[in-house]
Amino acid sequence: MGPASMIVLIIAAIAFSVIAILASKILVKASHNKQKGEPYECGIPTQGRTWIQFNVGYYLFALIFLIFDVELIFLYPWAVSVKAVGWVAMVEIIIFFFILFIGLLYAHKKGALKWS
Amino acid sequence: MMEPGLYHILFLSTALFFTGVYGFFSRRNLITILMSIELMLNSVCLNFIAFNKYVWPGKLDGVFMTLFIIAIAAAEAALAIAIIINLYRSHQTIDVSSGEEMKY
Amino acid sequence: MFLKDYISEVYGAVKSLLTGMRRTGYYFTHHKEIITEQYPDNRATLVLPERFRGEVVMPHTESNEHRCTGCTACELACPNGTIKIITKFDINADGKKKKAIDTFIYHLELCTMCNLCIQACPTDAIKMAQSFEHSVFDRSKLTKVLNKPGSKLEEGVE
Amino acid sequence: MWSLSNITGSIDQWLNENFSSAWALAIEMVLVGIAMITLFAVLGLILVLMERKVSAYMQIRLGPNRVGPKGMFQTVADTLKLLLKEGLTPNGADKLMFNAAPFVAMVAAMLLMAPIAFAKGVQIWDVNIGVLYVTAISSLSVIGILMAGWSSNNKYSLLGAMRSGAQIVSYELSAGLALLPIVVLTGDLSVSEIIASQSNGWWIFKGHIPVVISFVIFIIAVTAETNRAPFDLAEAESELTAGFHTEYSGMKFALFFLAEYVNVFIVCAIAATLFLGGWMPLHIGNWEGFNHIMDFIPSSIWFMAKTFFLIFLIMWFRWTFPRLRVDQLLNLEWKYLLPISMVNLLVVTAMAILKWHF
Amino acid sequence: MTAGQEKISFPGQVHEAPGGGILTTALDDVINWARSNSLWPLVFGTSCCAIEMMSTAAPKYDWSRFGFEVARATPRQADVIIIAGTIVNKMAPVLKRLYDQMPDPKYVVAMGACATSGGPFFYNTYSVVKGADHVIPVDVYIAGCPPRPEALLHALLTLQEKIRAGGKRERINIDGNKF
Amino acid sequence: MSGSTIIFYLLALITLGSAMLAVSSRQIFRSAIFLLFSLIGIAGLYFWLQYEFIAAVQIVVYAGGITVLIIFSIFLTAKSGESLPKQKPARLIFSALSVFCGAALVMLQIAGHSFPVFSGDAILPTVGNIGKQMLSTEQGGYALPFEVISMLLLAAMIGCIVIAMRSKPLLK
Amino acid sequence: MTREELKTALLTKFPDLVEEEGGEWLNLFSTPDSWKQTVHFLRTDSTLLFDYLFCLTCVDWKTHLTMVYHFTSTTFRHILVMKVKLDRNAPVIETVCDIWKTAEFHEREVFELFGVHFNNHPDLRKLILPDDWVGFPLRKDYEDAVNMIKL
Amino acid sequence: MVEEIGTTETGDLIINVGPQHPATHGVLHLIITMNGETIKKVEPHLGYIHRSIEKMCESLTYRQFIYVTSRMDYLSSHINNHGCALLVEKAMQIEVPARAQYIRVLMDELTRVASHVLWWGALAMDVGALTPFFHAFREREMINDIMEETCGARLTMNYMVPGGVMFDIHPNFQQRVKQFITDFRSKIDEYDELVTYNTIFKARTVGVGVLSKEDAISFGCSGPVARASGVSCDIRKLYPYEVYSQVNFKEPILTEGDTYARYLVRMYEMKESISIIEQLIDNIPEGEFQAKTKAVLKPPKGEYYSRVETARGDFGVYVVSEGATTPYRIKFRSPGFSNLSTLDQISRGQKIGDLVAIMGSLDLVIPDIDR
Ligand code: SF4
Ligand code: SF4
Ligand code: SF4
Repeated sequence: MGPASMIVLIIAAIAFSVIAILASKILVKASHNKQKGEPYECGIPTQGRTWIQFNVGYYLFALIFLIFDVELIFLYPWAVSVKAVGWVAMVEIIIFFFILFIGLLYAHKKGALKWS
Repeated sequence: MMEPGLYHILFLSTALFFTGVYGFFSRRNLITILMSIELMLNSVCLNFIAFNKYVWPGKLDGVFMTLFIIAIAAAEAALAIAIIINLYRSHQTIDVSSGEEMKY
Repeated sequence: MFLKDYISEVYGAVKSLLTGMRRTGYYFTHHKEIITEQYPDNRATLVLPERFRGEVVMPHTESNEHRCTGCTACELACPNGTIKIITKFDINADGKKKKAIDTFIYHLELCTMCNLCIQACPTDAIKMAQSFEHSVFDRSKLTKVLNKPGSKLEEGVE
Repeated sequence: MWSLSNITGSIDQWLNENFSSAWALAIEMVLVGIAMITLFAVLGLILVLMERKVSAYMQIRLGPNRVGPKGMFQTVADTLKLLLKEGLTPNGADKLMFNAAPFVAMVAAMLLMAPIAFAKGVQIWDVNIGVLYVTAISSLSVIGILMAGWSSNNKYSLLGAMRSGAQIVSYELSAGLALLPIVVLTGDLSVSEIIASQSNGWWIFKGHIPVVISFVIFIIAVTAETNRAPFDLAEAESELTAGFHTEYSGMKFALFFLAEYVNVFIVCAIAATLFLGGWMPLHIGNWEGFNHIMDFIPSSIWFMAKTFFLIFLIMWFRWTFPRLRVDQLLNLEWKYLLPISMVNLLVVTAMAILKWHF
Repeated sequence: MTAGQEKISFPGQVHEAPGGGILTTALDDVINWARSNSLWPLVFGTSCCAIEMMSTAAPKYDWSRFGFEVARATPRQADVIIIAGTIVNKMAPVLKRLYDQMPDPKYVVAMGACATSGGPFFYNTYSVVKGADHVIPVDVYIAGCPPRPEALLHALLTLQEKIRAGGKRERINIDGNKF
Repeated sequence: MSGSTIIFYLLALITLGSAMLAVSSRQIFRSAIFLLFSLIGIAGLYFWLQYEFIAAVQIVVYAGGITVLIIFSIFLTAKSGESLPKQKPARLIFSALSVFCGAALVMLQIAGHSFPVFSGDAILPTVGNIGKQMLSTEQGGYALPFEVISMLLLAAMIGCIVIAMRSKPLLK
Repeated sequence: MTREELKTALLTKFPDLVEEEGGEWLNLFSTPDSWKQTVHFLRTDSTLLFDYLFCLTCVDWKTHLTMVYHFTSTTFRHILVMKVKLDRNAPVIETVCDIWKTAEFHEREVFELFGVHFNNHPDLRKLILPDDWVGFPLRKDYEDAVNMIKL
Repeated sequence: MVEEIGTTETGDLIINVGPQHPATHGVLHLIITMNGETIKKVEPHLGYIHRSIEKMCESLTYRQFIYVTSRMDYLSSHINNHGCALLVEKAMQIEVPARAQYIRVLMDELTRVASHVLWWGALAMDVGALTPFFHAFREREMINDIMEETCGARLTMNYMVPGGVMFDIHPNFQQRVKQFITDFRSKIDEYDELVTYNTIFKARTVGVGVLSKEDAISFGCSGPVARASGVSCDIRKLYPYEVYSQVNFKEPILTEGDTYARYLVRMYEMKESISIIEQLIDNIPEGEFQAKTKAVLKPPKGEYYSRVETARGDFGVYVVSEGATTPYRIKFRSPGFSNLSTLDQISRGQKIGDLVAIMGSLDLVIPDIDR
């Protein structure tokens, strides 16, 4: 059954979750106290706010990832038809990879791919 | 309600595009502006696909356009974010209004 | 040469990881290595070493006699006041007043099984038992009186 | 011969006889939905129990054996308990995101079910971009984690989410690159085609060393993508107490847990499909007799056996290896997996064009 | 007699099974079965007793047989705190906070002399809480210093009995030899 | 009205709705997530149009890549907890108005314009066809752009690295 | 160096040191004033090189407090015990944690348990006791009616 | 310059680890200032298990206070008790019978092995490998059984008394110890297979948390932590007590000073302890296991100090006696206290994942530190 199945699956997932959560909501009697809602931090009141501007040491990886991700999507059509097309495709992809490899090496040389 | 076709999609994409424009105008935060731009690009892609399906199914140019747009959009996003973060490091803010005085 | 190092590095890493997996795989397949003792089931057959210190008890003879003279040596020896001895004076056969224990209170919840009281006792009136299942809902249940009601001092114990 | 496909086929037939096609379709949809939900629940139960048993045996323990016969119902009890546990939301949290996150995780996991061929001809949707579809959807799961981690307003959660964000996106690459060789060899993306192409032997046998390499890389990559040890930095017990779901309790936590395990199942199913020939029985060259015997084993059994073998492999990793540090994790991806798989892909391409594989 | 009276006379705190009226229904039995059979402990060991708690988790006395092995590091997902070790005045608020942050239903086991009564540190110490039940309600106490792993298992089984009883004292039936 | 119609309108709703939320929400993290949903909605539309490949690409690049990147950059550059400063209502109204006019204009255009109806045999946008045309070097093939893209990516990557790793921030 | 050699060496260098008889090792009393250069000499002098401070504590003689330092040398392996009498009401002494890093924690401990104040200590905060704690528990006259149950 | 990547002026995150945290082996509380994943500052907060033992001991007699010390460093309780017993004997000039000395040393070494085995498992668990932890307990249980058979308790056996040991060894003792030795020899190789040579483990530990020799001395480190940094500080060698002067064993000294070195030192110590046990187990002399002592011990006025080498290092007991039945002032010099104080220094600039490994390699026992 075609794309409709996606709808079915989504509905199924959501229904499942909703039922489960509702059930527990109905069944459980919860006690309340004022510490309950506070963030857990090893039993110590947390210091400073969590949603501060926070430095993700590895965002550079995400940047490079994005580039390679795009490259990946171009590889799929290539991979499907490479057998049909033959050596031309091979050559093209070698060029393609070669160029990207330069990028990877460059990143490596500049130390973008390592921490400290 | 009639079967949705080219026109519906075009309307939708237009709406999407102008939502992006609205964000572009009304936001001052570079990242949100970037998001708006992404929205616009997407609406364009949608158009391409729609035309390709309903007007020129004989060719795949629409598809390729979309592909390349997406690729360029990704590259552009990556660069933009790199720049944004660099700006932030130098100015401690990414608000356009305060970013205006910096001349490259 | 770069490529060679690269490959040998990868090879060494994979090898070391495989050694580890072989070890765990061995245990996964050899169930005879399992050493689990299933406690509540083996309760009947469970033998604890006779020296194991589970709690302090005061053995009584069948004629309900114990050997405690109430000298309170154990109470003094106990590092954390687990033992409280309330002594009384009772008149023995030839009309002499004589010190004897009234109640021998033993706070199991305080006891640290350090064995000092046993060592201190001159008459071996108390000893360590192997029982360990002391779980209760109410901690007051853990305070015990060791001398049985109506028990007397055994003959010939000084 | 009994087989899952026959059952589904007959149901389909029966429906189409007794109802108008539209109704038949509707009912089928409902059936599929229910089937999927049950599959989810059952998978969750079985996999968790399996994990606990496997770990127990590797750790020379017995593992759950009290609740029900041989501890069968241990996970049932756990699930019920979680159902009966208060699911609280921290005050500081972003309520909307906090409650939406488990749904995202679940939906992503559920959507991945679509292209999986459980048995001969038993497949919800043979989407023509099958493999790519899986890659795409599985990249959605990171969003659920990021939402959860951010909205919990808890530092451990935030760190965990950040880590798994970087981790999942990085390893998507080598996962994608590692399954491309199969696509090259098959010349098609759809799952059914890929399986069909292995009727005369699984790719891992036909494809020589390069395919084996890509298989290994794929397993490593998916282990990382599903946040399993040794890549479980997102919920590194000893560092960030429970990672991104530190603040989740009760059923919401259970949903994350379930999604995680189902993801494991799915990636293993995909690996089994690509490299081990899905539901294809094991055929060896031209031993007719042997192959016939193999054919008598229902295809669903084959599929499940292969999948669970891979799952066991991943569990084996988990209970053997220490955890990597976050920078080492990324180094592994960028310095080793990615270049290797790129080169590997070229080799496979050459092989495919030269028709070296049988 | 009503459940209310029973609960008052019942030591420690027991969570009344939801919907549980005066009579324990079949539903309650199922609920209590589930709860009693999946007690996930919080990772909480302060001193020596913690080692014996680990030994209980270890292969020889393997508490995973009862499904206790899923030790959670965060109270949000834990069901039972095993107070393994001494609680000092500085730790008391932490313990209270952890307990408060656990979602219901939650249970507490006081392991060892220290958690039960201060044990070796009852006299002449200026910083030890004389029994964890001054801080949070305790369901089951174990004596011993440290209690041997079997003793801890026994305590957990006792707790299971208590949960199965669903707060009905007359339904509890504990003796060392019968399980 | 058939199922597919319903689905279309559903998807359109999701896309537009979350897009609007994305540009209007003052919680920057939330608007990122809403943006993501709107992008996924578009991917859904592609599915609906049976351009599965494009849909998948859309999800991979946007959901998998760009959104994650955006979220990271949010953590890096913004106090993700507090909401963005309110804008002057004047600016909001102005932009809303202009946008509305623009949208109306374009829509009228579209409504007025009538597109040629295609006649002839269609090429299915299967991955195979796409691939073939992408790799074909003769007339109408996209081999050259394909390589150019790789150059573009290279340039982008080097650019990213250069900018991001510039050890001292620009113009201090 | 043997005990005798140490004694002669130190007493000649610092006449104001007073030896205390008995004890396993050489016990020398110093004064808060000359304390700093004494220990500095101990650490730096090439024949002494007391580079290892393995015990730092304080004793409360109800009349005064006595700081007790156990030094040893990882090169010569000789051991020396230095003591300083402090006024019980205002006990103040120079810190040594710039010479022996381990002293930082030990001094913080002594600070909160005995109330000895160490000059120039990087951060002299409570280490073990709760921050709102009052009193110096290890002093002999410390009483805590609430927590301490006397046996 | 890589530090600049994504570094922003206000990127710091202050995070509590502990008191209740799987990595802190008890109730240590660390306040960590991080920048992204990189640690800028670690601030230990103690006292969550401060049981005022020193105050308490001032009101316990010289017989009684020994048992409390087994609650301090509960992983080497025997050795703690041993130190206290030594002190009382030194004060009272009690001559310990040879048999008692042999038994004591045997018990010490068994305790050391048990402690190191547990540490091995715990460290492996900290770096994320869960199985070794359980395998470690298998060996630990063997030792516990031996202990229980002789001493009557598994963990806090109050076995050492002034003038000897509380009971004579159990008849099975020697044979079971030999059995254990043979088993353990084979198990140690498994440890290597599982952890020591594992690349991931090496990557996690080599070069992490380096402690220089100068710092090790200046911080007063002792035990394996100091030895891994090249400081020779084994009390058993420097100031031999009991029969240590008669057995021959090596003191492993490495110079790297990183986490892996600390790991190797302990692994090596286990082997050494086993060899010590082997040398002693067969020739335990006959005779008394406990010297005759007065019922009430009153050490003469003076100050006494005794040092022993616990599994964690140099454990010292400093007693000021006024000639009464109870010590006037008692101070326990615990190795962990000094070792902990290095934590901040050696974990700066590392990742948070490393911190866990470092703490595991320091092998802290918090009650020992807080006392
Ligand atoms: S065993 Fe120790 S604590 Fe228990 S009563 Fe005897 S002396 Fe007291
Ligand atoms: S038990 Fe022994 S020591 Fe204690 S009072 Fe009785 S006789 Fe004396
Ligand atoms: S009860 Fe005993 S063993 Fe347990 S924590 Fe207290 S002192 Fe330690």
